[in-house]
Amino acid sequence: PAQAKEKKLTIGFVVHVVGNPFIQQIIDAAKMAAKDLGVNIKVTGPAGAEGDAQLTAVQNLAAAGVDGIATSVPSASMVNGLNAVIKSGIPIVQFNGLGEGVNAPYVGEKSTQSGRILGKMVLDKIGGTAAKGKVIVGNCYPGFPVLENRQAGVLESLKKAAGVTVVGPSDVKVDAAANFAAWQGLLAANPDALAMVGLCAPDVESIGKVNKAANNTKTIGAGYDLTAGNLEALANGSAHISLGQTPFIQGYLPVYILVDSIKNKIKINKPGFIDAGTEVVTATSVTEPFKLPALTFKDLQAMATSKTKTRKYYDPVVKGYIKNWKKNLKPVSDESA
Amino acid sequence: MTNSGAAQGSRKFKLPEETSVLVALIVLIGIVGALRPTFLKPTNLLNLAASYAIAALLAGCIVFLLSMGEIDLSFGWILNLSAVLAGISMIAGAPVWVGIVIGVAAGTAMGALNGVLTVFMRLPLIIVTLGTASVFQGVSLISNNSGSVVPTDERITQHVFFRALGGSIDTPVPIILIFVVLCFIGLHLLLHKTRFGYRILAIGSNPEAARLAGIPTKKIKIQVCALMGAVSGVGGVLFLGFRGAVDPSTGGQMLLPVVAAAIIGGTPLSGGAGTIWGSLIGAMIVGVIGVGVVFIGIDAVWGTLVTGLVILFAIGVDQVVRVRKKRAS
Amino acid sequence: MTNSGAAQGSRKFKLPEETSVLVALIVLIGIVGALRPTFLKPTNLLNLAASYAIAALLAGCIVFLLSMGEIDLSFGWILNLSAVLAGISMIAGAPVWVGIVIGVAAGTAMGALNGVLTVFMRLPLIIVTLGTASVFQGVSLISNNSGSVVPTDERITQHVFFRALGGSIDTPVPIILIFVVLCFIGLHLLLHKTRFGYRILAIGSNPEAARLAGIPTKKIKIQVCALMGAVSGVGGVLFLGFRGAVDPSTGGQMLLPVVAAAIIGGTPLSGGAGTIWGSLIGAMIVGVIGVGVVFIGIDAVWGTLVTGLVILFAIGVDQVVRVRKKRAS
Amino acid sequence: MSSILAQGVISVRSLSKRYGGVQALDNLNLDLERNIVHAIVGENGAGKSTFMKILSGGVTPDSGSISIDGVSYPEITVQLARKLGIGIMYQELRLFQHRDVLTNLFPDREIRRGPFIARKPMEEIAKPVLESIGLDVDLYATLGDLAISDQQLIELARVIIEKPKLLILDEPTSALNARESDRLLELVRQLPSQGTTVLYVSHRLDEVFAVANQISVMRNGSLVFSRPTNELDRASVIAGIVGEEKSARISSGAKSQSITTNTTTILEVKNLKNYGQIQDVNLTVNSGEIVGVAGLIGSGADELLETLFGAKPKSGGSIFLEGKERSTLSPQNSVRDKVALVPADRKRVGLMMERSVSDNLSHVAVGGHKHGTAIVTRSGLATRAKRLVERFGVKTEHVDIRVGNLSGGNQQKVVIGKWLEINPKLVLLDDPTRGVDIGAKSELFRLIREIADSGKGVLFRSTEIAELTNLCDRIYVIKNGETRREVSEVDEAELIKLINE
Ligand SMILES: Nc1ncnc2c1ncn2[C@@H]1O[C@H](COP(=O)(O)OP(=O)(O)OP(=O)(O)O)[C@@H](O)[C@H]1O
Ligand SMILES: Nc1ncnc2c1ncn2[C@@H]1O[C@H](COP(=O)(O)OP(=O)(O)OP(=O)(O)O)[C@@H](O)[C@H]1O
Ligand SMILES: [Mg+2]
Ligand SMILES: [Mg+2]
Repeated sequence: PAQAKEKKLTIGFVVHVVGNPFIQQIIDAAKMAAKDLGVNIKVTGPAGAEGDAQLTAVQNLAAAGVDGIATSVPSASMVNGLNAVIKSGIPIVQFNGLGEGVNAPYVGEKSTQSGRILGKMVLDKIGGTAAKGKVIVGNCYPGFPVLENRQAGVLESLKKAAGVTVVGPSDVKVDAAANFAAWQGLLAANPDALAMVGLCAPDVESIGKVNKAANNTKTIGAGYDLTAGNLEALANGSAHISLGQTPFIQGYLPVYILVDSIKNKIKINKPGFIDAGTEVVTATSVTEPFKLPALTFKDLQAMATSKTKTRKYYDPVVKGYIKNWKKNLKPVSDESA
Repeated sequence: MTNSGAAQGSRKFKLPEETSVLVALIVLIGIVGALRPTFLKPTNLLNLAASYAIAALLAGCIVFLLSMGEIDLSFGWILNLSAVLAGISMIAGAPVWVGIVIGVAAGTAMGALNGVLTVFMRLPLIIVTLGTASVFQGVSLISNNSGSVVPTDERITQHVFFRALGGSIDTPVPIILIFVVLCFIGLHLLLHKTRFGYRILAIGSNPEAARLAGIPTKKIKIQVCALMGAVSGVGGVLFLGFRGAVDPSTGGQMLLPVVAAAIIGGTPLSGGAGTIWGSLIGAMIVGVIGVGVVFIGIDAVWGTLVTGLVILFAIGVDQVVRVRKKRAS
Repeated sequence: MTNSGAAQGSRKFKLPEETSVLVALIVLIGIVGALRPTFLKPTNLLNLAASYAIAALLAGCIVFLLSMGEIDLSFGWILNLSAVLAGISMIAGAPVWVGIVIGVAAGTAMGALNGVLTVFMRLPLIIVTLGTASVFQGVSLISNNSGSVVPTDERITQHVFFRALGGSIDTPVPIILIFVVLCFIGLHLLLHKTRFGYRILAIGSNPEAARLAGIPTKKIKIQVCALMGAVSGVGGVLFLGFRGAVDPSTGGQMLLPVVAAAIIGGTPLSGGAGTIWGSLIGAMIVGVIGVGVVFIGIDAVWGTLVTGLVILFAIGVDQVVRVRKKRAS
Repeated sequence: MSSILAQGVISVRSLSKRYGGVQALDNLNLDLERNIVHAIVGENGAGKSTFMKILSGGVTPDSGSISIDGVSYPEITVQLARKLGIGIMYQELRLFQHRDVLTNLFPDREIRRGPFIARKPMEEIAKPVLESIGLDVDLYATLGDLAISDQQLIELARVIIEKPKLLILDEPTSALNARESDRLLELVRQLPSQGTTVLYVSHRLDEVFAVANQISVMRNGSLVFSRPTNELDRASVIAGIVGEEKSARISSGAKSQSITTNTTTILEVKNLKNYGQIQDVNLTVNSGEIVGVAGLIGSGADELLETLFGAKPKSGGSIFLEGKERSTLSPQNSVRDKVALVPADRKRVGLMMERSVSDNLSHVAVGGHKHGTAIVTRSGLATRAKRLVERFGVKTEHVDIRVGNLSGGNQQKVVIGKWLEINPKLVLLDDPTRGVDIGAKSELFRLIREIADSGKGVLFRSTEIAELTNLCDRIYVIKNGETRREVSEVDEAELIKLINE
C-alpha cells in the first residue's frame, strides 16, 4: 500500500533516428510496454542519425531525472558517455544497435547470425552450394557496425558455394531514390546476377522495383526489414526474402527490463545479450521466432498497421520470454556468434 | 576583372557556358562506358536518367533562387510533406487527381510561406528555411505518426498516374523523363525569356538597384519561393507515383546533391546569373557519378573516395575548357 | 546610405550587435528553466555546454570563412579523418601527444589542400569542398576499413589527455569548456584585432579592393582554409578525447548545425563581416533548442516541429530587438 | 632624353592595353616631371583610368615600359607601387563597405602594437588628415552608411595618409560640392612643394586650370598633346579632347528658349519632412522647366531627390504630381507614375555591374515598368539597347558587354538612358554629370533641355554650381533641411554665397 503511493516511474527511450517506420514500430512497442506496466515514457532521438546527438539526448534525459533509459547504440563513441550515466546510478538497456563495452544488457538480433541466415536462404534459392554465378551485395551505410556484421554473415554463407562470386559490397546509399538508382545500375551492370542482397531497410523495396521495371524474374531479391514497401515487394513477387528484427520485442523488452529491475532492485550494470529473434518472411511463408503461431502474409501486413493486433499476437511472448528475461540473458559474445 | 579580354575577342565563336560541364559529363559517361560497355545501352542510360529526374527537376528550379542570391534549405521537406499529404488524402478516399492537386498546392503554400517569412522577417531565405525545414519535417512526421505512406488500394495503385510513373506502362522513354524535360524547357524559358525571369536576375545582380528601378522585389521573392515550393510539390507527387510510397525520410538527403548539381552546372551562389541547362547537366553528372561508382563495381569502402575524386575532376574540367567566366563565390 | 546621422549620434549608447541573439538565448533558457527548474542547475548547464563545445568551436572558426565570403562543406569530415588518424596512430603505438599532433597536422594539411585547390582551380571553396568532403570521408573509411576507432589500451585511455577530457578528472568546469572558451578569445582577437583578421574581412568585403590594397589574397585564402582545417583537426582530437572513440559517421552531420550557429549568431553569408561571440551564442542557442526539447520531454514525433518553431522564434527575436543591421543574404 | 631621366622623371613608352575589341591604351608616350601637378584630361573612355591603374599596379599593360627614377619596369605590381611611393585614389572607389571608416583609411597599412592593430595611433594620424580635407565623420561609423561624397573624401584621405611621392587622383571631385572641391584643390596645390608629384584626372576644366602646371590630353588611348598650363587656354584643351570640329558645337549651357504659355504644375511639394536631414521643404516644378536644387552636403539637398522618389521614406508633408497627391511613395509607384530618378551613387544603386549594357538599359522598361509583353527576348533587349546607345552616345564595343567594363562616364549614360526609356513626366536628376566628359555633358544638357521642352518637369541637383547656374531656370537653395530661397538668373559666385551664408 505504501508502494502504491510511490511516484510513477519515468523511462526514457532514445532511438538513433526519428522518422523511420521500422524504428517507429519499436517505439510503438515500447509505448505498449509502458502502458502495460503503468509507467511514463519519454521518447526522443535526433532527426538525422548521429551518435553524438543521441548521446546528448541520453545525458539530458538523465539530467531531467528519468528513472531508466533504453537506447540504441549505433556508435562506439557513445560508449564512455553511457557508462558514465550508468555509473551515476541510472540503469540503461540497449536495443537494436549494440555498443561494445557498454555496461548494460542489449536486446537485438544476432546480427552476424541473421546475415548468415539470409546468405544461406539466398544460396538455397539459387542452387545451394553448387550454385554458379554472381551475387550482388549492397551496403547502404558502410561503417555502420550492425550492417558490417550482417555483411560478414552474408558473405560467410555465400562462401560455402565455390562457384558464387560476390559483386560488391557496393555503397547503395540510404536515400530511397539514390538507393533505387544504385540497384538499377548494379543490375544493369550485372544482368546475369543470380541474386541481389541488401542489408538495409530500403533495399528490398528498391530491388523489387528494379526487377519489376526490368521484367526480370530470375534474380532473387533479398534483404532486411518488414516495412510496408518491402512486404509489398514480397507480395507481388518482385523480391523474395526479407528478414525482420522483431521490432515488437526490441521495443517492449527494454522497457520491461528497466521497470522490472528498478522495482525489484535488480542490478543490470553488466553487458549481456537477449536475443530479440529473427523473423523470416518470403512470399509464401512467415516464420516468427519464439514458437509463435504461423502467420499468413496478410496477417503480417495487417499487423504492420494495427497496434492492438500486434500486441495480441505477441501476448505469449510477453508472458513467457519477456517475463523471464533474466533466464534469457546471455553473454554479449552470443550477439555476433 | 581584367581577364575578360579573351572572352570578348572570340565572341562570335563563343561556346555556350555550359560547354565545360557538358564535356565533363561526356568524359564521365565515356569512362564508365569504356569500363562497362553495357552502361552505354540506351535503356540503361534512360533508366538512370529517370531515377535522377526528380532531383534534376529540383536542381533546375533551385537555379531561380540562386539567381536571386538566395538558397532554400527546406525544399526536400516540402517535397516530403507534399507527397505525404497527397498520399494520405488518396488513402483517405480522395480521387488520385485530387490527391495530386492537394500535393502540389501544399507545396506551393509551403514555398509561399517561406517567401512571406523571408520578406517580412527581412532575413535571408537560408536562415528562414533553417527553421521551416524542421517545421515541414515535423508536420510530416506528425501527419502519419512517423510511418511510411503506402497506398495499397487497387483504385490508387492501378491508376494510370501510378502505372505510368511506376513503369508498369511500357514507353520507349520513361514518362517521368519526358515530363521533366518539358519542365526544364519551361523553366529555361521562364528564367531567360520572360519579365519574371528578368526581374529575378535583376534582383540577384543588385537588389537595391532593382528596387530603385521599380521592380517589386518583395512580390518577386515570394513568387520565386512559391515556385520552388510548387516544383518541390510536383517532385513529391512524382516521387509518390514513381516509388509508390513515401517514407518519413524521403527528401531529407536531397539538399546537397541538388544544390551541388546546380553549382557544378555553373550557377554561381552570388546571384545575378543562372543556367537551367547547366543545372540539368550538373544533375546528370551527379547521377553518373553516383551510379557509375556502383556500376564499375567499386567496393563500398572505396566508393566515397572515388566519388570525391570524380567530383573534383568534373569541376576541374572547367580549367581545361576555359569558356566560363570566373564564378563568383 | 546617408542615414549616418542617427548612427553617429547614438554611438555611445549603441548596443553590441550580438544583443538580439543573446536575448533569444536568455529567453530560451528561461522558458526551459521555467518548465523544468533542474535545467538551470549549473552542473547541468555546464555539461550541456560541454557537449556542444566542439560544434561551437567549429562555428567560431567558420566565421573566418564566412567573413571572407566562402563556405567549407568538408570540415566535418576533416574532423573525422583527423580524429581517425590520431586514434589509429595512438593504437599503432605512437605516444598520445604524438597522435594529437598528427591529428591536428592532418587537419591543417587537409584545410590547406582545400585552400590550394580553391585558389588554383579559381573556384569558390563551396564547390571545391563538395569534392574534398567526399575525398576526406573516403580516406577515413579506408583508413580503418569502415570501422570505429576505439583505443582500449590503458596507456591511452588512462593518459591525462583522455582522462581530463573524458571527465575522469573532476573539475568544477569541464576542461573542454575552458579550452574552447580560450580558443574563442583567440579567434576573436585574431579576426578583429590583427592584420590577418583585417585582411580576411577586407577580402570578404571587396576582393578587388583588397587586391589593389596589396593584400596577398591567395595566400590569405589558403591560410584561412588551413586555419579551418587546423581547428577541425583540434575538434577531431578533442572528440577523440571527449568520447574516447571515433565512428565512421562522426562529423557527418555537423555541417548544418555549425553553419546555422554562425548565421543565427549574426554572421552574414555575404562576407565582410563576422562575429565570433555571436557564433558562440548561436551555437548555444542550437544547443539549448536541441537539449530543451528533450529536457521538457516533448515526444519524438513532435520534437522536430517544435525545434523548427523555436528556431523561427530565435531568429525572429532579431525583429523585436532591432539592433542589428539588415543581414545580407 | 637621358638627361631628363636623370632628373627623375617618370616616363612611359609605347604603353598599350587592349580589352577585347577595345584598345584602351594605344602606344602611349608621356613624360612626367617631378614635383608638379600634372593634369590628364580626355573624353570618357580615352584611357585615362587605365593609364592610372597601370601606373599604380592595378592593371598589367600588354606592352610598353615605364621608367621611374631611371629604372625601367615592364609592369608595376601593387606591391611595387607601394614600395615606390605611388598612391592612387580610384575613380570607382575601392573601399570596404562593411568596415568602419578608420579601417578604410589604413587598408593593409594598419599600425600595430605587437601582433595587434593599434587603433589609437591610427586615429591620431587620421584625425588631422580628415580635418585638412574638411571631413567630419565618426571614425567608427560603417563606411557603407555614409554618403557617396563622404566616401569619396575618405578615399582621398586614405591616399593622403600614405604620403605618396606620386599621388594619382582619378576624378577626385566628381561627387564633391564646391566647398569640398575648393578645399581639395587648395590641398593639391601645396603638395608639390612638399615633394609630391600629382597626377590629376578630371573632367572639370576649371579645376584643371586652377591646379595644374602641365596638362596632357588623351584621346583613344594615345597622347594628343602635353603642354604647360600657361601655354594653353580652355578652347584649345576642349579642341584637344573632342577634336576641332566637335568642339565648335559645345556650348556651356542651354537656357529655356521659349517660355511656353500653357505651363502646368508637374510637381508640388509641401512641408516635406523625412527621418533624416529634410525638415521642411516646399517647392514646385512646372512643365518645361529645369529646376535646380542647391545646398551643402548635409543640408538635405542630397537626400531630397531620393525622398521625392520614394527610395527613402518621408515622415511628413505632401507631394502632388500633376495635382494628384502621391500618398504612398515607393520606387514602384514612382515608376508607375512615370517619375524617374537618376541616383547619385550609380555603382551601388544604379547599375547591375556584372550584367550587360543591354540588360541594364532595360532595367526600368522591362523590370519596373512592364513595358510591352511579358516575354523578353535577347533581340528585343538588344534593339532597345542599340537605340539608346546611339541616342546617348554610349561608347561601348557592343551592347552585350558587361556594364562594369565601361568607362565611368559611359556607365553614367547607361543609367540615364535606362530611365529616359520610360518617357517620364518628372525627371529627378541627382548629380547626373558625375564623371561625364565635357562633350557628353553638353549633349546631356541638350538632352535635359529637350526633355523639359517636351513638357516634362526636371528637378536637378548637381555638385557643380556652374551646372546649376547654366542650366536651371530656377534654383532652390536648401539649408538645414528647409527651402530657404528660390532664385533665378544668378551667377556662380552669387549662388555659392547664398549656399554658404
Ligand atoms: N576591365 C575592363 N574590361 C573591358 N574593357 C575595359 C575595362 N576597363 C576599361 N575598359 C575599356 O577601356 C576603355 C578606356 O577606359 P578608361 O576607364 O581608361 O577610360 P577613362 O578615360 O578613364 O574614361 P572616363 O572619363 O569615363 O573615366 C573604355 O572603352 C573602357 O570601356
Ligand atoms: N600609414 C602609416 N603611417 C604611419 N605608420 C605606418 C603607416 N603604415 C605603416 N606604418 C608602420 O610601419 C610599420 C611597417 O609597415 P609595413 O606595412 O611594412 O608592415 P609589415 O610588418 O611589413 O607587414 P607584413 O609583415 O604583414 O607584410 C607598421 O608596423 C606600422 O607601425
Ligand atoms: Mg576613368
Ligand atoms: Mg612587410
